[in-house]
Amino acid sequence: MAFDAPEDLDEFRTSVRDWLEENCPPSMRTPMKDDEIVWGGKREKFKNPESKLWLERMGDQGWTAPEWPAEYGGGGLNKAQARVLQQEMRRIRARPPLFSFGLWMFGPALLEFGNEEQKKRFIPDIVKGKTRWCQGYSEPGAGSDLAGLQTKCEDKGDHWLINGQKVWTSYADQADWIFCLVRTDKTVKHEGISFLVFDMETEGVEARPIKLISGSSPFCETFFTDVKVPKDQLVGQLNAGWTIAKRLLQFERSSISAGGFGGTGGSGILPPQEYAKQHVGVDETGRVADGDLRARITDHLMYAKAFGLTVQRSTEEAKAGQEVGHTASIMKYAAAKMNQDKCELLVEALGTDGLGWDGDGFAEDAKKATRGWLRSKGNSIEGGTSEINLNVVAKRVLGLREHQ
Amino acid sequence: MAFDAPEDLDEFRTSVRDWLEENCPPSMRTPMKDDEIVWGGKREKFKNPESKLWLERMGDQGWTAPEWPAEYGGGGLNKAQARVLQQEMRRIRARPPLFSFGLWMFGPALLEFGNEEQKKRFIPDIVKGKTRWCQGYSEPGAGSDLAGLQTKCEDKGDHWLINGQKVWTSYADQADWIFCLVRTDKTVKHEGISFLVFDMETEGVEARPIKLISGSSPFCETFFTDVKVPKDQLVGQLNAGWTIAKRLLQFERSSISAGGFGGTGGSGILPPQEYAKQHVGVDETGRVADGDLRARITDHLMYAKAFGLTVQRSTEEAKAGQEVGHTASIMKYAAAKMNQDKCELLVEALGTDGLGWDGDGFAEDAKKATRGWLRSKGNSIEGGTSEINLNVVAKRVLGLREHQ
Amino acid sequence: MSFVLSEDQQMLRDTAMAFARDEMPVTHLRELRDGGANGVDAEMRGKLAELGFFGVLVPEEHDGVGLGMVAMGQIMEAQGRTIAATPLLQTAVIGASVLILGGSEAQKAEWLPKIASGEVTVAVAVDEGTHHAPLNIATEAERNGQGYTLNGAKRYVTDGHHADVFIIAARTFGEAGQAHGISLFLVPNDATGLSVQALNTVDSHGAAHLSLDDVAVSEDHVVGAVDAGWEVLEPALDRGRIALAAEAFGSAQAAFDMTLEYMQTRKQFGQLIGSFQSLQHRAAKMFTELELTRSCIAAALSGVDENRNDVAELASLAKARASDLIHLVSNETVQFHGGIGMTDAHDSGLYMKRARVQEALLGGASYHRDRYAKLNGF
Amino acid sequence: MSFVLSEDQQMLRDTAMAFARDEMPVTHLRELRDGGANGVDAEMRGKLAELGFFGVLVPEEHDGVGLGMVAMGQIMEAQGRTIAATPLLQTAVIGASVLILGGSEAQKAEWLPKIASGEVTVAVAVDEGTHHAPLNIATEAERNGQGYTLNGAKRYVTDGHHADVFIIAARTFGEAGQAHGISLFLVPNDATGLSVQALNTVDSHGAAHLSLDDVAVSEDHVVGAVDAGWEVLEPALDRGRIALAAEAFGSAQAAFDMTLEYMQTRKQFGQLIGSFQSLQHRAAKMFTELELTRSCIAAALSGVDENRNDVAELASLAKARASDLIHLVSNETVQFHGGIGMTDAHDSGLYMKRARVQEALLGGASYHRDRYAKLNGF
Repeated sequence: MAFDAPEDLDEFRTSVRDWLEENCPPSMRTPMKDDEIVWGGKREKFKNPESKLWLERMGDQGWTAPEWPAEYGGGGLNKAQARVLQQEMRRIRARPPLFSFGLWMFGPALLEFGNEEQKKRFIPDIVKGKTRWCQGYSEPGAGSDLAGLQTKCEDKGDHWLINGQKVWTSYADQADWIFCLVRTDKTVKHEGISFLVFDMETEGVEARPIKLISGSSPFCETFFTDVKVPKDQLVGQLNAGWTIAKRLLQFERSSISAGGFGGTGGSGILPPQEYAKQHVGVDETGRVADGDLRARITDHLMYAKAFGLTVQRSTEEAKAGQEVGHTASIMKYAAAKMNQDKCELLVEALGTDGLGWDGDGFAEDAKKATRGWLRSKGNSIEGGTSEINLNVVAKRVLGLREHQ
Repeated sequence: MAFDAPEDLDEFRTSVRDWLEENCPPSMRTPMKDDEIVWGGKREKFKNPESKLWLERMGDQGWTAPEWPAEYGGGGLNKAQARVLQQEMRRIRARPPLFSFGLWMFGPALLEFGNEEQKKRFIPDIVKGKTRWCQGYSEPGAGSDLAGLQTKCEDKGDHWLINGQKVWTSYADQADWIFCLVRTDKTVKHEGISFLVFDMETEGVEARPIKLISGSSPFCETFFTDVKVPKDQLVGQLNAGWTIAKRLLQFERSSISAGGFGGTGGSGILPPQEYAKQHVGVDETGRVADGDLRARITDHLMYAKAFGLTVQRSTEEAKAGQEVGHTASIMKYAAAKMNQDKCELLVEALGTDGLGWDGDGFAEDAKKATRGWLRSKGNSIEGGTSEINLNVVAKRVLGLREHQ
Repeated sequence: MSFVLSEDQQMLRDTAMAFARDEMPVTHLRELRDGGANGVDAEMRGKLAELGFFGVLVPEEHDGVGLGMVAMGQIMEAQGRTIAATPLLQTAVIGASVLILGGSEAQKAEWLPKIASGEVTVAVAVDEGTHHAPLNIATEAERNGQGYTLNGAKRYVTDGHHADVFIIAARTFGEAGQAHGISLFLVPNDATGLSVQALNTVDSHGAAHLSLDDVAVSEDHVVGAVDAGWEVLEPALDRGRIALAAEAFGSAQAAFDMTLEYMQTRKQFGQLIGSFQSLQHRAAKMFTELELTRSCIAAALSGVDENRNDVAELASLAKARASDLIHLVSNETVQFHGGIGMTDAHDSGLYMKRARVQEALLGGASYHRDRYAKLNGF
Repeated sequence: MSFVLSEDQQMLRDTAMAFARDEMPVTHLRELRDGGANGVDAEMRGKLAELGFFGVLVPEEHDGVGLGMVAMGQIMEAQGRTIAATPLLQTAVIGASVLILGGSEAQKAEWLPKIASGEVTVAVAVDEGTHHAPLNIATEAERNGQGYTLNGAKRYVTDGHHADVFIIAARTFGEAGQAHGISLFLVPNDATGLSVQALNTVDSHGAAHLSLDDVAVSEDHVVGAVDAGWEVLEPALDRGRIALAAEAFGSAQAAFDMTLEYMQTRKQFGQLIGSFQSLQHRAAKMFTELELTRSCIAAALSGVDENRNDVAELASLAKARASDLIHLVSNETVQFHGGIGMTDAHDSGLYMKRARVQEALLGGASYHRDRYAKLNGF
C-alpha cells in the first residue's frame, strides 16, 4: 500500500527493476528449457543451480505469489504493482521461478476457504516452493460426473480414515502433499463431499504413473488404503467440499481454454501444408497435388484463423466492457477440435512417416507429430469432455432446457 | 386354388397370357406417362380413354388386387399365381391399371381389422377403382409423435362428432373417402386412438392443398368442423386404432425406403459429375478442375454405390433365410442422406444455373434439379424423421436404453 | 483489427437493424415475390437512399458519408437477417468500390453522387460461366476510332434486371484466365446492342443474363487503366465478398434464432424438442460456427478500412466460412422445423433458397478455400 | 456378386474368428510389443500355416487350398478384429497374387508351395515415398549380361523386417509415373547389396526401409514380362487393398462392439452413457457406416473370385470406405471411453494406432477417391 498513485508506481517500478537487476541470475534471463522447469518440493533437483538461487530470492520477496497477503509470506502487492512486476520481469525475459499447483490452484482456494491456522501452516511453503502439491479429484467411476466420486472418508474420532482411488492425479508420484475430494456422506451427492489435505508419505498412499497411448505421462493412479489423516486437515466445513471443488475447476478450465493444451506436438513440427508439399508434392501451379487433402488442410487453417480472431475479439470486447460469456463458453470445445484436426492432418500429410513410434528410420519431427496426435485425443476429454461442453453451451448460453 | 402344381401354373400362365393379349389395349403397353396415371374415384378424368377400359377389365377380374379374396371382388390368386400375373404383365410391359392408397394401405388393413359388413361395403370399390381414399394421420402438433394426435371424436349416441385438423393428407382434395385416426380418449395416449372412415363430402370437411418450398404438392391440410360420422364407420374396436395405425405405418415406411422418394428430380437430370465437368471444367488429365468438389462428388458416389450394394446384400440374405432386420433399419436414414447429398451436389455443380425458379434463362433439367433439391429436404422428415430413425436404430438394433 | 464498433457504427447498426425489422421483414419479400416484382422495389430503394445507405462507402467530397466497410457490413448483416432484396451489394459496395478505386476524377464526380443519392443503381458484370471465375473473361472489347466495341455475354448478373448502368469487365488483351488485359467499361442499360434477359431466381431476388452485340463505348467510359482493370476489379470484388459474407452471416443468425425459438416452444412426445440432447448438441455446434464466423467477418470488414495488406486472404476466409455457415444453418433450420419447414408458408425455405445464392455468388466455399490456399503458398 | 457365404467359406470364417479370439487376442499383440518382437512371431506363423491360411489363394496344384478371395477376406476380417500382426497380407495375398498372376510355371512351382506351407514369407516392395503411389517407381533395374542390377530404395515395407524374399518393383524403362517400364524382381533377403532397416511402428506391427545397392538379380527372377510388371502388380495390389479393407472392417467392428458394450455398462450422472441421445445417434451413424461398408467389402471380395471387370473400382470403393470407417470408429472409440480410452492399458488406443496404418497402406481414402473418380471418367 506504500505505492499506489501513478508517481508511486513509477517509484515502485524503479525499485523492482533495481532488485531484478541485482537478483535475477544471468541464466534465468534465457528462454526456459523443458528440463530446467522448477516444480519445487522435497524431490526438486535444481538441474541448474541458478534456478535454486532465483527461487529462493523470489520466494523470500513473496514474489512467486505477488498478490498474496504478506502475512502468509506472499508479496502483498496490489493489482497495479503486480502488473508492474510482471512487466519488469518480462522486460528482462526473466523465467518464472516456480511452476506449482499450489500457486495456481490450491493456494487461492485455501486463502478463500481455509482457516487461519491452515493458511499459516501451508501458504508460506507454497510461496517458497518448499511443498509440491497435487490434486486428487477424478476417480475411475467419476470422470465427467466428478460429483459421483466414491473415495470413502470416515470419521474415526481422532482422525479421518480414507479408502479409495483417484486417477489423473498429475505428478502425484512427485508431490509432497495432496488436496483431495472425498465422500463423507453417501446418502446425498454434491452435499456429501469434503475437501481434505494430507501428506503423500502417509502410510497407505501409493501413486503409480499412468502410461498413455502417447507414451509416458505426468498422470498417476493414486490408491488410498486405510490412510489416517489428522482431523485439522479438513478445509472448509464437513460436506461442503463441492463449493471449493467448483471454484478450483474454474481455475483449471480457464487455464486449459487459454491454450494450455497437451498434444500440440511442440517445437520443430511444421504446419500440415508444409508436410503436404514435401510428402505429397505439388502440381505445376504450386498446389498440393492431392486436392482433397489440400481442401481439408485449408478448411482447418481457416478454422484456426477464425479461432485466433475470436480470441482477439473476445479480448477486445472484454476491454470494451461487453459481455463475453458467450464466446468464452465455446472456446474449449473449439480449441479441442482445432488441435485434433491439425494433428490428424499432420499425420495424414506425413504418410508412412507419420506412423513411426521410436528408433531410427523416422525423423524426429515426424515422431513428435505422431506422439502429439495421440496426445491430442485427450483434448476433448480432459478438463470437461466436449460432450459436456456442448451440454453447457446448450443449457447456459442457448437457454435450452432438460426434459421435464 | 385351381392352379397350384407347377404344371397347373403353366396352364394358368397360358390363360393369363391369352387374356392379356386380348384385353390389354395397345397404349397400355407403352411406358406410363405422368399425366395418364389413374388414381380412380369420382373425379378421375381418364385422359387416355384406353386407361378407363384397362381399369374396368382388370377390375372385373379382380386383378388390380390379385391376392385379395374373390368374395370381396379381389383376384383370389395365391402367391405363385400372383407372381405369374405380374411376370406376364411385365412381359408385355403392361401399365399398372390403378394407383391407389386403397389398394396399398387401407384395403390390406381393412381385410385384417374390418368387420364383414365393412369389407363387403368398401373393398369391391377399391378393387374397381371407384373410390379414391386418402389417409388422415399427421396433425400440426403430432408429427414425429404421431400418437400425440388431438383430432377430437365424440360419441353422440347415434353418430361420432369429429373436430380437428390433419396435415400431409396426400391428395385429400381429390379423394372420395378418408381413413383417419382420431382421439376418443384424452386420458390415455396410444390407447385413446380410434380408426374411422368417412366420406370427404360430409359437411364440415375441407381440404386445402399445401404449397411446398419446391412448389405445388399433393399434400393438403384437412379441417374437420362438426363432422358427423355414422357409428358403423369405426374400424376395429373403440380406442384400438393405434394397432391398425402401426401396421399401416409399416406399409408406408417400407415403400419409402424401397426408394419411392420425392426429390430425386426425375428424368433428364444428369449425375453430378457430368454437371461438374460441364460447368466447372476439367484439367488436362480429365479431372474435374475443382478438387474439393470432385472429392465430395466421389464420396457421394461411393455412398450411393454402397447403398445399392447393401440393398442387394439384404435381398440375398433374406433369400438365404438370414436375419435382415439390422440392415433394413438403417436404409431409410441412409436413403435420405444419399438423396439429399446428391441433390446438394447437383445444385452446387450447376453453379448459378442451379439457382433458377422458372421462366427462360435456365435449362429445363437445371430447373428440375433445383426443384428436386428443395423437395429432397423432405426425405429426412416424411415417414419418420432421420432423428427418429436413429433413435430406433439405437434402441431396437443396438439395444441402447433410455434414461432410467 | 478492430472488433468493437465505434459509436457511429453502432448507431448505424441499430438503424439498419430496426429498418430491416420494421420496413423489410420477410413478409415484404413474400409480397414482392407474389406480386411478380422479381425483387425490385423502387419505394424501398428511395427509403434506403434517404437513410444514406447507398453512400456509406462514398467519400464526403462526392456527397457520401464515407463511413467505410465496417459500417457497410452492419447494413448488409441487417438486410441478411430478413433476406431482403436491395441493390446495395452491387451498387453501394461493388459498383461504388470500382469507381472509388479506379474511376477518374470526372467519373467519380459524375457517378458517385448519383450512387450515394440512390439515383442510379449499378451492376458490375463479371462472370460468363456458371461458377465464379473472374479471370475467365472472354467478352471482347475491340479498339476502334471513337472508343471500344464490346461483344460477349454475362451470366446471372445480380441486379442486372434493374440496373441503370453496368460496369462490364471485358478483354482488351490476352486470353481468358489472364489478369492482364482485362478492362472495365461503364455501359448504360439502354446502350444499343445490349440486351438484358431478366431471370426468375430461386431466392426471388432476380438477376439477368446480358448479351453484348457490338455495343459501342466511348473512351471516357473506361474505368481504370486499359488492360489493368484487374487491379481495380479484384479489390472491389473482395469488398463485395466481405459484404456478402456479412449478409449471409445475418441470414444465418436470423435462421438460427428462429430455430432456437422453435426448439423452445415445439413439443413432441410431451417434451420440448429443444430438450433432446442430439438437437442440443447440433444447436451448440451451430452456435460455435456462428461465433467463429462472426469474428472473421468483423476482421475482414475492419481490414478493408485499415487498408491492410491481407484483405484478399481475409475476404476469402470470411466468404468461405460464411458460405459453409449459411449452408449448415439453413439446412438444419428446415430439418429442425420438420414438416412445417417444408411448407412455402414458413420462412425456413426462403432462407435456404437465399442461402444457396449467397453461397454461389462471388465464389463459394470451394473457390475461396482454393484461393486461400494459393495465397498461403500451397 | 455374392453376399452370402458358401458352407466352406462359413466354416473357414468360424475357424478364423475362433483362432483370432483364442490364440491371437489383443493381449497377444501387447506381449509381442512389450517383448520387443516388433510384430514377429514364428510360432504363430506356424499355427497359421497349419490351418492352411497361407494357401487360401494358392491353387491346389501348388499345394494350396484354392478357396479364393471371399475365403481370404474372412481370415483378414478375423485378424482385424484383434488387430493381430501376421504376414498374411503380404505373403498370402499380395505376394501369392503376384506369383499366381505373373509367375512362370517354374516360379509358381518353386514358390507357391513354400508360400502355402508357410515356409517362406514374402514382402512386395513398391512405394518409395511416404504416400502410396505405385506408378512412382524410380528404383532402377539395369540390364547386364547375367540379368539385372537393382539400385534404389523402398520405404515402409510392411513385413519387410522379417520377409524371406522380396518382390521388388523396379524400372527397366521410362520414368516415374509411367506404367510401362515397371518390372518385378524376386530378391532373397540375403542378397548382396540389399539392406533392411527394421522400423518400430506406431501399431507395433513393424515394417522396414529397404535400400538396394547394386543388387544382382538373374533373369529367371523376373516375375511377369519385362516392362509389363504393372499388369501383374496392379491386380495384385487390388487384392491386397481389398484384403486390407476387410481387415480394417474387422477392426472397426471390434472397436464398435467394445464401445457399444461400454455404453451399456458405464454410468455417469446416474445414467448409462449409452442412454444419452447424442451418443446414441453417433453410435447409430457408425452402425450405418459399418453396414454400408460391409456390403462394399463383400462385393469386392466376390468380384475378384468372379473375375469381374470392375475389380479396380470395387477395390477403391472398399479401401476408401473402410479407411474412412476405421478412422471414424477408432476416434469415437477413444472419445466414448473418455479418460480410460487415453491409457495404454486400454485397447482403444491400440485400435486407433493400427487404424492409421490400415488407412495409409496401399492408398488412403483420398488416394482411392481420386482413383475411383478417374475410373468413372471425371
